[in-house]
Amino acid sequence: MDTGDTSFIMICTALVFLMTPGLALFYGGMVRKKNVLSTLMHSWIVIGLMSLQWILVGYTLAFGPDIHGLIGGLNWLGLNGVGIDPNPDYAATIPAIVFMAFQMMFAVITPALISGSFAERMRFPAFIAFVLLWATFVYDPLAHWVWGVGGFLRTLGALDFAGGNVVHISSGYSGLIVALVLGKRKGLGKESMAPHHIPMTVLGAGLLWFGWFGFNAGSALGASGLAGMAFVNTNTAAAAAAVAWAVVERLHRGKSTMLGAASGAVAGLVAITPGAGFVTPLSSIFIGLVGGIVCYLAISIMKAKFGYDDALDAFGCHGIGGTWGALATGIFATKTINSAGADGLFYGNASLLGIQALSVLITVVFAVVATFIILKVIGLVMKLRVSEEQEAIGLNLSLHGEEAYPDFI
Amino acid sequence: MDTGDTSFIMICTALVFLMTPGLALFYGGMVRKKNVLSTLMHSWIVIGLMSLQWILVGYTLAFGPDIHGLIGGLNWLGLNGVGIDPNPDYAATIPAIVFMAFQMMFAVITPALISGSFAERMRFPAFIAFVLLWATFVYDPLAHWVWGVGGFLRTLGALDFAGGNVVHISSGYSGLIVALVLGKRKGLGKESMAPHHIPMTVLGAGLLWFGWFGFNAGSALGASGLAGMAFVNTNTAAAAAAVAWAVVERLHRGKSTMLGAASGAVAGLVAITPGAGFVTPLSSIFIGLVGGIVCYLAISIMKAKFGYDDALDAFGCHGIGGTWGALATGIFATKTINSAGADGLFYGNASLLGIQALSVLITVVFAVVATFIILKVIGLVMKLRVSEEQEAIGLNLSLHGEEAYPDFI
Amino acid sequence: MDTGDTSFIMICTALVFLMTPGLALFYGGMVRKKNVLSTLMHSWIVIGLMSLQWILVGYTLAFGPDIHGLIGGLNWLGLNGVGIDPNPDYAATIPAIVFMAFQMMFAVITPALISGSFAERMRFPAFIAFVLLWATFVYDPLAHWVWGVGGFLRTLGALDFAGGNVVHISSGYSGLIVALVLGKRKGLGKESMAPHHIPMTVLGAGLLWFGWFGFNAGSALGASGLAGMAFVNTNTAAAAAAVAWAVVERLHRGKSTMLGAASGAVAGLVAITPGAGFVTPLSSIFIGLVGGIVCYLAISIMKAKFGYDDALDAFGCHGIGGTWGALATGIFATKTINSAGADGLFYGNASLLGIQALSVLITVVFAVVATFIILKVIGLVMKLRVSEEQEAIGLNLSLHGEEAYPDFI
Amino acid sequence: MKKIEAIIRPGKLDSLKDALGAHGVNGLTVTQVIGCGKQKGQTQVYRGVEYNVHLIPKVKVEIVVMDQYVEEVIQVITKVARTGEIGDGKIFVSAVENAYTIRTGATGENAL
Amino acid sequence: MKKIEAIIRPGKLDSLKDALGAHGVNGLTVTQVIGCGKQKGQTQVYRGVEYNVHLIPKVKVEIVVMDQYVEEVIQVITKVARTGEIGDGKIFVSAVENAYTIRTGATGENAL
Amino acid sequence: MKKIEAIIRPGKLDSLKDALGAHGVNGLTVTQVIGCGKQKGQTQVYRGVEYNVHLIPKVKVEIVVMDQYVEEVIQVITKVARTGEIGDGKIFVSAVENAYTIRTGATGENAL
Ligand SMILES: Nc1ncnc2c1ncn2[C@@H]1O[C@H](COP(=O)(O)OP(=O)(O)O)[C@@H](O)[C@H]1O
Ligand SMILES: Nc1ncnc2c1ncn2[C@@H]1O[C@H](COP(=O)(O)OP(=O)(O)O)[C@@H](O)[C@H]1O
Ligand SMILES: Nc1ncnc2c1ncn2[C@@H]1O[C@H](COP(=O)(O)OP(=O)(O)O)[C@@H](O)[C@H]1O
Repeated sequence: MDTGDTSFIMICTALVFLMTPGLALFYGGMVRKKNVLSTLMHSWIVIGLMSLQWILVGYTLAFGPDIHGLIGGLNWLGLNGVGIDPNPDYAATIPAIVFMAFQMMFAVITPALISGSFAERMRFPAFIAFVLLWATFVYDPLAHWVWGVGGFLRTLGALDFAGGNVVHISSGYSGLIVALVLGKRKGLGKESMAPHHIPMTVLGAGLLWFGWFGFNAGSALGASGLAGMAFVNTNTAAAAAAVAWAVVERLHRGKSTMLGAASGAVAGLVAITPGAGFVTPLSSIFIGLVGGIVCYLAISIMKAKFGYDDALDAFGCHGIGGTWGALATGIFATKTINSAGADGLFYGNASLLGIQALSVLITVVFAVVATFIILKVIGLVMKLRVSEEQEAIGLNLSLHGEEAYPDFI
Repeated sequence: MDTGDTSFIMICTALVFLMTPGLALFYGGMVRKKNVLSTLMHSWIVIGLMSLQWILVGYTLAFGPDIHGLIGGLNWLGLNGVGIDPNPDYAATIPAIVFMAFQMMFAVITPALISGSFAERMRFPAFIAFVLLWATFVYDPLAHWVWGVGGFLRTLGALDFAGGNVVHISSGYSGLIVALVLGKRKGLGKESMAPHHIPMTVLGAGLLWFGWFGFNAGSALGASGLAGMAFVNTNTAAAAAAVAWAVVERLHRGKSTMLGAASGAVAGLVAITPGAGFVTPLSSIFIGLVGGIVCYLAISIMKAKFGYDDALDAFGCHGIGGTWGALATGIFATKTINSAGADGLFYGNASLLGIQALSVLITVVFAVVATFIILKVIGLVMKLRVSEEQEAIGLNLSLHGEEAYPDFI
Repeated sequence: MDTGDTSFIMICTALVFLMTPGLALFYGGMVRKKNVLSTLMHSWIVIGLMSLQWILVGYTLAFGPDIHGLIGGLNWLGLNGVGIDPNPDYAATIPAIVFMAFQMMFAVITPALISGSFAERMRFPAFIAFVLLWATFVYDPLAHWVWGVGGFLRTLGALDFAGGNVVHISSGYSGLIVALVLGKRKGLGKESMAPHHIPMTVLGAGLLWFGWFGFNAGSALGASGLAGMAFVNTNTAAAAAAVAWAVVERLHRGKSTMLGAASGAVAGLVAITPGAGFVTPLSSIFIGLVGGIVCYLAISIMKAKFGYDDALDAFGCHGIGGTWGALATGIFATKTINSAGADGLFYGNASLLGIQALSVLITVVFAVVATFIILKVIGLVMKLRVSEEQEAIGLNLSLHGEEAYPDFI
Repeated sequence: MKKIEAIIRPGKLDSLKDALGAHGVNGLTVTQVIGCGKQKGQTQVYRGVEYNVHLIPKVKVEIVVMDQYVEEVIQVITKVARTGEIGDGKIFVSAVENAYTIRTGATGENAL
Repeated sequence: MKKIEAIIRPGKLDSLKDALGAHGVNGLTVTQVIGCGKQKGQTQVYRGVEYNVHLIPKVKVEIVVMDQYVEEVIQVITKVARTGEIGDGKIFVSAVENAYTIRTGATGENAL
Repeated sequence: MKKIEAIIRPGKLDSLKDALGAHGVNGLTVTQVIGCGKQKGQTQVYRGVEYNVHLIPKVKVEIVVMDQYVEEVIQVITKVARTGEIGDGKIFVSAVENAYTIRTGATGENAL
């Protein structure tokens, strides 16, 4: 055990924790006033649910002793045997309980990310059922495949430093499916669905960026030079993407917006996530620039074209940005940054790009199919979507019996 | 000295610092618009006052060389002799100045917590006098009794990992007394006193939860496995309590609220504070669940029944939750988690529960009596409560000459 | 390399990062509703721009191999050669890439600070040009002079622990020049320009204070006792200044305000920045008290007297507070706190005060002249100030095509 | 039909609503306004800049009633909203020519 | 000249504006209000304290038109703003004696 | 008694209040509104979705005065609130039948 590493990972865990309240605000500012509490609640209750799920079953499913490369065994149910001694399979210099906690925060934020795509229209009980089932049947296996010792995507050689596949692609595509299954919000395209509080979204984006240092640098699992490199790459890609979005927006629509620059930063953070510990800072600039541009195009052109109602762009940002990031890792990864990694296309090894593409494909197919099944199963037991009247009144009042800003006078 | 431990505690200190601005927002969102600045100011000015009080006299009163188990000597007045060398009595691997700073943040937040119970009606000069007297005559001795080498509650064997007695029980019960002495807010039960900005409260709760990792894990005073365990327990109890509150609310009133889930998390954080470094994560689930439920009942049923005006539930949350936490520590503590601790009832040692109950009792009686005396003394010199007109206009304007959102147009 | 130090500096880097989103909110709450997005955007886009500038050219200009004490060489262009090995010239125990990242966050926040002085009236393209030129021609050289090995102010013996000259004096005086060149906001003194959201400003101030621990304690470049001392000094001065401002305000205007107490804290943080690692906590109280008072007087009396429109008091707070801090360091610095420092006037060495005064003078003259030239150059190519109509409509809409709170109904 | 427009203190809204309800008047519309008159505004200070804010938060309550109820409604308002201090507010009465209930299409007095 | 004051559901504002525009009515002024009548408010609960909030968010649209358009405007509103559920709102019509366009100084019907 | 309702640019409120005060008119009530007419709204873009927002922030000032002051007040408003650009706003005048001061019980013109 190393106190420096342990200190680093505990604080990184706290930083990653903060991302979910940050996400609540990021999303909350983008919905209409009458739905903001419902949107905050999505993230908040997920913190509660997933913290318990992870301790009870999630962690052992994801990181427990491998079963055929597909899932972890139930050996560590209820944290049985997960204590203060390090688990050298994952992190030799920090207590196993700290590694568990760090991973927990990833399991917490991922279902919360999904909630952006179906904001303003899902019933609360259906949401809870969805989160628990999705976490158990999609997130936990996927985390095992990619990060678990023996997991088959890891064995295949796919690189995912901090969760491009596990967190972003999975949540993005799953979100798209939920949005499609639930259908569009009533009045979309006719009524204004403009954000109700952009400074709240900016605050959320700031907390996300801040927490993302824990997410990516912490994924080095120690206070090492590699962590430092991941830290710098994270910041660089976010910065490049924020600037890229602002520029593209200006070219396309005449003006750079604050909401755009904040969205761009998040797109860049998503894009760099899988490669943060494998690429150089200069590559990160490129990854960020492209990340900002493709997410902008996905959100402002592709979405309109296909007409799905990905309300807060969970798919546009995390699905698209994550896919680009996974592929970009296949292009720009270099062993000079991380000897435990691999060289990418740009460094003469085309095969990595193939592996990355395959891992994306598997992740997408799995997430899409499993999400669809889960929704159908839940749909057998309860309604997924609020009534028209509840939607018109707003989810704050109709689902939670509260207003966000009740002091009218 | 260990750089890993020092790094950890310095950052934890910063995290605990952030709790007080977080509390300001948590409380601020819950008052009416016309009083929000007064409520923010309560927390903010306490940061200023207590930071100075602690350096000048508080630290030495609490941690200075013991005098009869009751109080610290004045040896370290003005931080005299508190330098970069560790003080092995308290933390052998970090500089004494860092230990001092960590403890300072506890002394800062505690009086700020109290302010929730008497929000929207106390005069500002009276508040300042109260904070300084309460800190010096209640907090500092209590901290000495529980944490100071030689402190009599510590010697007794009472366990309080991160401040259940010192911070929560003391502030909760003291708050109740202030609320009773000041009387109810004008119009209570007739006018709406609904929160003015629930997202602000959620943001505050998020910052509190984030900072609480520093509060509880940092109380291990090093980047150790024990810190990791306290970290996980903290998160677990908060999560369980948030879920519990949401569920109870649904059963009792038909709907889970965002404000409830945020309040529940805080209740769980309070409840786990004394036991965070003594219990297992599974026990933490239980502690959190019960914490969420009892605080809910205290706030939504008991308060209405007895009719005291604990405006923002400082008593309901910290008094009740802290009491439960102290007793729960007596039940669930186990030496397998912390060999420096003790076994509780559940592990075959009933006496610990008795000691915990006794320490709660002593804390409550002391806090209640001392707070009452302090208020009476201040009452001799100045009025405690604002005039009816000031209350009607709102404390933003009448006490501070500001509006919170002045840009009406 | 030391994992404890590395952990500490990485987290401190994240904390300093958070200061800029914090500043965005601090400033954003103080402008009128119709301009808040423009103000947030100032800080946000600077994060993007400066993160890239620093990596590409800024870092090497500031810290690259010295050229005549005036500027760093271009050896490290694009981070060439800046890797995971420590650079013992600057920090022997942490990876060079981490040192680079820590310094980057200073380069990010400084131009954002300036933006406070010319809020609500600068064109966005002019702002971007200004930031890039100012950073390259003012910040980078100045950082080299004061902190770069071989930098002439450093060689002179000027003390600037965490950026009094480089960050605060430079931004404050430069801001004043921009405010003067742009002219006053239309309607100043006639229409109300009251802040639109004081709780947002308080939140920002809280995040700034929190981040400032990273700024000042992190400037020790390791998790040392010195870092702990800087930490405590930082908190103490901020606390003292918050209290001082509240008291002065009460004496001068009859009431202490929340906005004042928040502003005071920031003034104290500025004032302690240069001396944080050189003075004692008791000196910090004094530095903070005076800092709060002089900034109050500058902002509420001097500004009105001279009539410049330093909209959010970048000059009043950072220019004045930074100047006081630099001089105070010359008075209160002591080798008992930092043997690598020097003794000040109070400890019998008057010459340090002279050196500090000289370094302030050089910084002011350089910042003022260079800023003026940069503005004139930009003015040749594009207009600096928005049109009257844009100003009347508000910069949210006219520059960015957004409203901050669009959900009117 | 008359429209009664009462500009009152914000704190009086709840009791006014209840009192009107007790007199069988259930329909009303409320707007957040600021106003000035004899009541002096509070001085506000932001970073040392003083604003003598003359416009004070009030609430406007609009009630459309049949002519015969005007007297009663005004009495209720005057009773409930009065504190006796400057700033209690004003009531204005004006004629309404017609009313419609959107839901039912009812017009005139039937619409109320 | 008449002033038509319609108190409608907030969600209907956009379509009402469009529908009026299609009938050549472009000038209108909108206020955020809360109101009560037959529609029951939602119960709200904050930390266990129940508020039966009777005042429901509505939007007030004011349109000043020449007398001959009143009928048409009312028909448009009634059509667009109706859902058939309680709470659709009211329309009140009253006389306006004069109007001015500040920019041009035009008065009377020319000002509209 | 007449009610003068002026819908003006938000930025003109302060000077209008001052100008009216200089003419001895101290009582008025202000509402935040949005409106449309000839003035074109700004296009807003949120994440690539364009909103052509037609409703523009305005301020409604209501002043109830005795008949003989109407002319003067309208002149003051027209002078102060005019910029000459489209969007300066409208003034509407209508009859008020009675007024009451809640505090004193004064009615009619004495209530103003
Ligand atoms: N002539 C007027 N026209 C419109 N509103 C008025 C007028 N006079 C007063 N008001 C409104 O009534 C409120 C209270 O008036 P004020 O003169 O301050 O107290 P009081 O009603 O007790 O005399 C004002 O804030 C304003 O909103
Ligand atoms: N007598 C009235 N005076 C003023 N406003 C009224 C009156 N009656 C109703 N309103 C307004 O119309 C809205 C809708 O009225 P309500 O009775 O709830 O439904 P409906 O119009 O379908 O009968 C109310 O919320 C209120 O704002
Ligand atoms: N017929 C009308 N009824 C009610 N309000 C109107 C009417 N016409 C204009 N307004 C109000 O006046 C404002 C300014 O009108 P507009 O036509 O844009 O400019 P101008 O007054 O310079 O001709 C609008 O935003 C609206 O609030």
